[in-house]
Amino acid sequence: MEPTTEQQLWMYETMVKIRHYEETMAKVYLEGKLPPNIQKGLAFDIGSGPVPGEMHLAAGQEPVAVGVCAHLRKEDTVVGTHRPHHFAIAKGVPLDKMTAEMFGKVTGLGRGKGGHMHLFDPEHKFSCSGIIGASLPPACGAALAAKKLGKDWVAVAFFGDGAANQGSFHESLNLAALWKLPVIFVCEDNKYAISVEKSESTAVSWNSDRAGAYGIPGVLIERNDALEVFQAAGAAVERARRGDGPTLIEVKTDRYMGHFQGDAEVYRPKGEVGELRKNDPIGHFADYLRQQSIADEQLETLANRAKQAVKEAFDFARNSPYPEPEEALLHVFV
Amino acid sequence: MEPTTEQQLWMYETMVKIRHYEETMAKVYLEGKLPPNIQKGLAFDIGSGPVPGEMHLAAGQEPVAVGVCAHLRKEDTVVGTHRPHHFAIAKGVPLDKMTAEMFGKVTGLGRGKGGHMHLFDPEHKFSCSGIIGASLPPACGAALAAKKLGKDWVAVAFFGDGAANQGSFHESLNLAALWKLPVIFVCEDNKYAISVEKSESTAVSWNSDRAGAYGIPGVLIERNDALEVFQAAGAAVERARRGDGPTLIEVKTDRYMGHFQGDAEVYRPKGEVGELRKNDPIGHFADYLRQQSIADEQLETLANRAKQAVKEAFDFARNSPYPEPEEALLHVFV
Amino acid sequence: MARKLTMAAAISEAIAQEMERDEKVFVLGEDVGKYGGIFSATQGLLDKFGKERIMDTPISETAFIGTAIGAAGEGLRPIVELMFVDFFGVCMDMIYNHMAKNIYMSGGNVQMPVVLMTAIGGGYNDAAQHSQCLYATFAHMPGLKVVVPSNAYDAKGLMAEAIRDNNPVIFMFHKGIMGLPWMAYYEGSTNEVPEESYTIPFGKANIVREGSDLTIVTLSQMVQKARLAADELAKDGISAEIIDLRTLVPLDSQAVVDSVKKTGRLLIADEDYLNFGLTGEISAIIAERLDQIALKAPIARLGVPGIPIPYSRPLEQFAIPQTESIVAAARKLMNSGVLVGA
Amino acid sequence: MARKLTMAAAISEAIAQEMERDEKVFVLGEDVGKYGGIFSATQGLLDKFGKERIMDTPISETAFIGTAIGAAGEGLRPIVELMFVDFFGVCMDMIYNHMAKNIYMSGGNVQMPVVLMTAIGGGYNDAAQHSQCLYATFAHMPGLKVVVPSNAYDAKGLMAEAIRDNNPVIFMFHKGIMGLPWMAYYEGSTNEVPEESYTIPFGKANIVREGSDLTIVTLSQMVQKARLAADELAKDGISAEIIDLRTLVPLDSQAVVDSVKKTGRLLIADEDYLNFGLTGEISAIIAERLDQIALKAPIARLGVPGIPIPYSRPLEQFAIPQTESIVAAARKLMNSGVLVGA
Ligand SMILES: Cc1ncc(C[n+]2csc(CCOP(=O)(O)OP(=O)(O)O)c2C)c(N)n1
Ligand SMILES: Cc1ncc(C[n+]2csc(CCOP(=O)(O)OP(=O)(O)O)c2C)c(N)n1
Ligand SMILES: [Mg+2]
Ligand SMILES: [Mg+2]
Repeated sequence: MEPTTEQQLWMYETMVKIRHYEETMAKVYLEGKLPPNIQKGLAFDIGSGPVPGEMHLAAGQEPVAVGVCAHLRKEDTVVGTHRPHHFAIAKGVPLDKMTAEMFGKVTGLGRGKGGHMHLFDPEHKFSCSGIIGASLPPACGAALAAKKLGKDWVAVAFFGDGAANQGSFHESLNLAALWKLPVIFVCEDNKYAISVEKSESTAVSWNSDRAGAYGIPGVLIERNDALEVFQAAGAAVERARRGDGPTLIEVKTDRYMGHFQGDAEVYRPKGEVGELRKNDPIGHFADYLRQQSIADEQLETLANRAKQAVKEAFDFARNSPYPEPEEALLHVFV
Repeated sequence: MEPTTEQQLWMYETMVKIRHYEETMAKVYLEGKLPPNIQKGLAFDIGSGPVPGEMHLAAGQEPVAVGVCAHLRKEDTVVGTHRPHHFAIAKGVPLDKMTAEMFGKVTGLGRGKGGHMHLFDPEHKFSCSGIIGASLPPACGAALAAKKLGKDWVAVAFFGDGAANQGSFHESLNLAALWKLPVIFVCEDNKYAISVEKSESTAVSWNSDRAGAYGIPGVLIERNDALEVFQAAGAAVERARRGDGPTLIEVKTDRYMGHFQGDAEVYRPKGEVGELRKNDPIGHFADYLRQQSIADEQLETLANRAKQAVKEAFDFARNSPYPEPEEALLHVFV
Repeated sequence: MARKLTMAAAISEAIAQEMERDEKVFVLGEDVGKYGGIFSATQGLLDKFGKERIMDTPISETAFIGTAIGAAGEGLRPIVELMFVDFFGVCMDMIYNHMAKNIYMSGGNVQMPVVLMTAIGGGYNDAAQHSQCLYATFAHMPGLKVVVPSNAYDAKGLMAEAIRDNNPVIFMFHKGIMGLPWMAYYEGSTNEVPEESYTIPFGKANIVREGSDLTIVTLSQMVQKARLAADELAKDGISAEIIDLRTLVPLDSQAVVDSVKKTGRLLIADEDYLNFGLTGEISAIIAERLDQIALKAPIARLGVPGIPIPYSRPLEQFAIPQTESIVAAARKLMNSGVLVGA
Repeated sequence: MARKLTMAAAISEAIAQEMERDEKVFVLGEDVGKYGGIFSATQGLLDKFGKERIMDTPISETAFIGTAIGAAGEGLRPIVELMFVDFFGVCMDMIYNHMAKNIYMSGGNVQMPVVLMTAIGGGYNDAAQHSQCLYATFAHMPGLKVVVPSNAYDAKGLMAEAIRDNNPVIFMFHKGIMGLPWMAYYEGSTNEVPEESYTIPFGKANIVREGSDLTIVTLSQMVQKARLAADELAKDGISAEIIDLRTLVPLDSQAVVDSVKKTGRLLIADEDYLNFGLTGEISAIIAERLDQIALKAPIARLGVPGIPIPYSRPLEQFAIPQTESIVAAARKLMNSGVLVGA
């Protein structure tokens, strides 16, 4: 299965947008967090600056998000993880509200209540959670709802290689397979769960091989390549829409930054990231597009548009007001 | 691998003991629970009689317990389930204290505090839990301890077909495989989890096939046969003692009674149990022993001894005193 | 209206009526189908509504409660049964970090119309892992409405209210008042229940019995024990007012305050663990208002005293407050006074 | 003894010393090895003790906490880290139905020398799933000792005590007082810590500051806020006594009672959820003894008011009681009185 030109351009622009978003966030996140503007004795202050709290960025992991989401419609559900931006962006969550949320602003997706790990956009059917393994069960629920409502909607649960050892993985795959739910389970294998390498956490080499434990197809994408992800995801989405049940896809991908911003990455071999960056999937995808006779100028136009959107989102977030403190008491219940 | 004569005789006697224990318990359990001696309007009163509370019996499932435990030493650990008697008996837990526990007597294993689903015998390294899937993680811990202590002890986690869909199954098998822990995971597939048939709960036909998800051996025993279990368990125990890690064994076995006593079994096809009972594994094992030239008289002697032990245990339990009510306040901490 | 129903029948009737009203309502959980629910809360529903709407699940509480959450996100209205509340530990993350928090974390942008139905309580010797109440745990952590009925009439109306609520509700029924044919129960819990559908609003305590000498704040099965205790106390001329909280979130603090203002004495009778729970919260509600409330006696509280529920009958009877414990505590209250501050 | 340590360093030192004393002690958890623990509680231990005793685990809290339980059954003494207490929901069954209950269910026949170490608290905008305290939840359910230190000195002694205990202990350190180089903290929490090993007994509250006008009962990071508040109050001539509970199970009720007898006024300052929790329990301890204690003012309590922890800075600051909230509540207490009963 080949992406249409429209899909190709969307994938490229979206990858650039994600990358630029993450790189921008990495910079903005540092604002106000470094000496001398913080408490004496600290090297870094996680609670300071315009975007406080933890920050998990997905630079390098763009192919997973765009390769899958290229097949999705607005009615399809995506449940992301603690590292959610690439999924959210690829699912069409508005950048401005998403960014405002991370700035803790009242214009944010959750009026500033959720923050970076808790982005809820019911309109674009996106949500995520800071709990590892928590994406899979609710995705089963969205899929079950689609079935009950007689729709051909699908649901996607993204999760990391670390999450694949959580109990929820097993329970969800079993349930989805048993009930033939239209879910696609997508494991982002970036080799690490914080500091723990996959080989130190996972008894098998490939999580995709675990699909056999549920009698469903398991697909391994060995390269961090948007096109390969697109192809595997296309088959899985089709299968799900047809009513044939779930698929498990594992994608070998690369985490270019620390687990979270501020991570000293003492556990990571020096030079590893440099090597990984040589295989930048955005560059590869641009080459592929050029082979499809897409002009450099067009790519540049798309990239510029993507960067402009990111800039506008950050401006919007910065210029938005904070919620009133007393708003804390609202929205426990609807 | 063939059992030694000693093992053969032990297996036979133990199966008879288990069966007789369960059948005796089924009767004793009903004492005081039926009209007219209970609250008006009730058909049955779970809280009355000498043995109140839930009661899960394992008649029919003897081969699993004895086939595995025939290979175990006192230092090996067994963690059982909510349906624990057959495992406890096969592991050598004293019948008298175990029975007294179920009678709620101060002479019981837990001074009457635990009851039928919570039998703790640290001397014989047996424990169990009323929570489905809860046997697997602590068994990993016992196995890890053996490794750390430099012993060749093994640990066995028994669990049901229903439990195999719990998250703890996945997490434990992954951990045990990863760390090459000397554990044997034994799934008792009696086709039901209360009223839910395995086919309605499990996405694959055989849980033993799930071993592949952890890179460990998976063995299916298709007949409710003590000898076959003995053989598979022998290999698994040897492997574990050697330091080669865990094995997953699934045994197709038969539940002759209700899920718990008092279960009307509306979900079960009429006549199913009658059919199952025709393949009684104790009878089969006796036939096998006869083929090994064990005399009928010897079998009868063993059976009589087993029954006598059961009788004595129930007598001991009945004649033991209850704890003082204020004892309730003790033993929260050691 | 002379028809009497058990609490179990009242609950399944409420579910059936809501399922008829709204096809988005469905039930999932372990043994809710053919078995009709281990505590009969879904009795008869499979026959009426079929497998698509009464769904037996694998023993995978995290997956199927999470499934309810995801389905609610799409506008469905799942009722999900956790067989015993004691099993919450295998799925508390889905309940507590997701079902209870998603509305808040989304700034009110998502709805969560899930009813989590579960059995609580002891008294029949099911020991430490099958006898707890734990409602205070769910009431402590924000984001769930906590409903704990004491009788069939309330249970039906509260269940209908729960199903129609767009917020997550944990509906906790005590096994000992379900009116099951296999478990001893308290008469007051099987009572007259109208056939037609009705709702009971959350956050309104029920004054089960009016009185002037002391207030007994309680809920669930303990309401029935308190009624027997009040009868007993009346023989001594002690007039007890009984407040059935019915819901812990929202909590009807005003009803407690008003009653204690009147009686000057408060006894809290609870089957949950004594420490750091319901009895403390109700005590604090009064203690915070001692500028408006004149107490005639210290506050007294009963609960399971910092121990797991023991199995053996004499131990369990000792651990769980009984009618006699309520009577004794009330009598003691009548004979004590308070020190006067400076 | 002039050496000052951060609370993180004090904890890892205690662990190291106990590991040297007793080779049965080992550590397991996520990122406890090379990373040294996300909150540095195991910093340096991998280098000292190697992979066999400092074990990184897969993200499988049920399996590895259950593993600790099983290993403890064989006489080992595991210290198991749950990275954030907020994650308890994926493994509460192992913690609560097993680690906490096995001793009781066995009638005292098994030991359970496990330390479950976990990070609590907010204040740095980590939102609803990474900022909770939840100690009252663990204190409510019987069977775990609950330790919540407020400073490095206490943390070291309490950790050593925890490791030597044959009972399960949950050791809850507040991130905001660990003295991490990447998180703002309160000065009082990094303090003088002797190099030699020592223990601090459980169940003994610490009177951090003596006073005569009111008692502030608190714990964890809130102790440091209370100290600042007391300084502030002293300027107005209000003399606050601060009680640092240090452990919730066992709870030093006597220290609370003695202090309130003396001051006649009680403010409970808590970072956990307000309702059905610690503040209620402490209130009840006094309310139950109003025949022995003469209150001069109603009891006042501060906590997170029935909402999840919001992300945005102004919201979070509002949700979590701050030094100013303590000052304001204390002032208000000084200006109120109690009604006198009949
Ligand atoms: C249940 C739970 N356990 C632990 C954590 C802490 N934690 C946050 S991210 C993370 C690593 C996740 O690894 P992986 O699933 O591979 O995702 P990645 O970070 O690599 O994207 C851990 C352990 C958590 N959030 N939830
Ligand atoms: C976590 C949990 N969920 C549900 C239950 C209720 N329950 C008790 S036994 C049982 C069925 C178990 O089936 P299986 O594992 O096949 O064991 P069997 O009863 O057949 O021996 C269930 C659902 C429980 N005890 N614990
Ligand atoms: Mg990863
Ligand atoms: Mg079974």
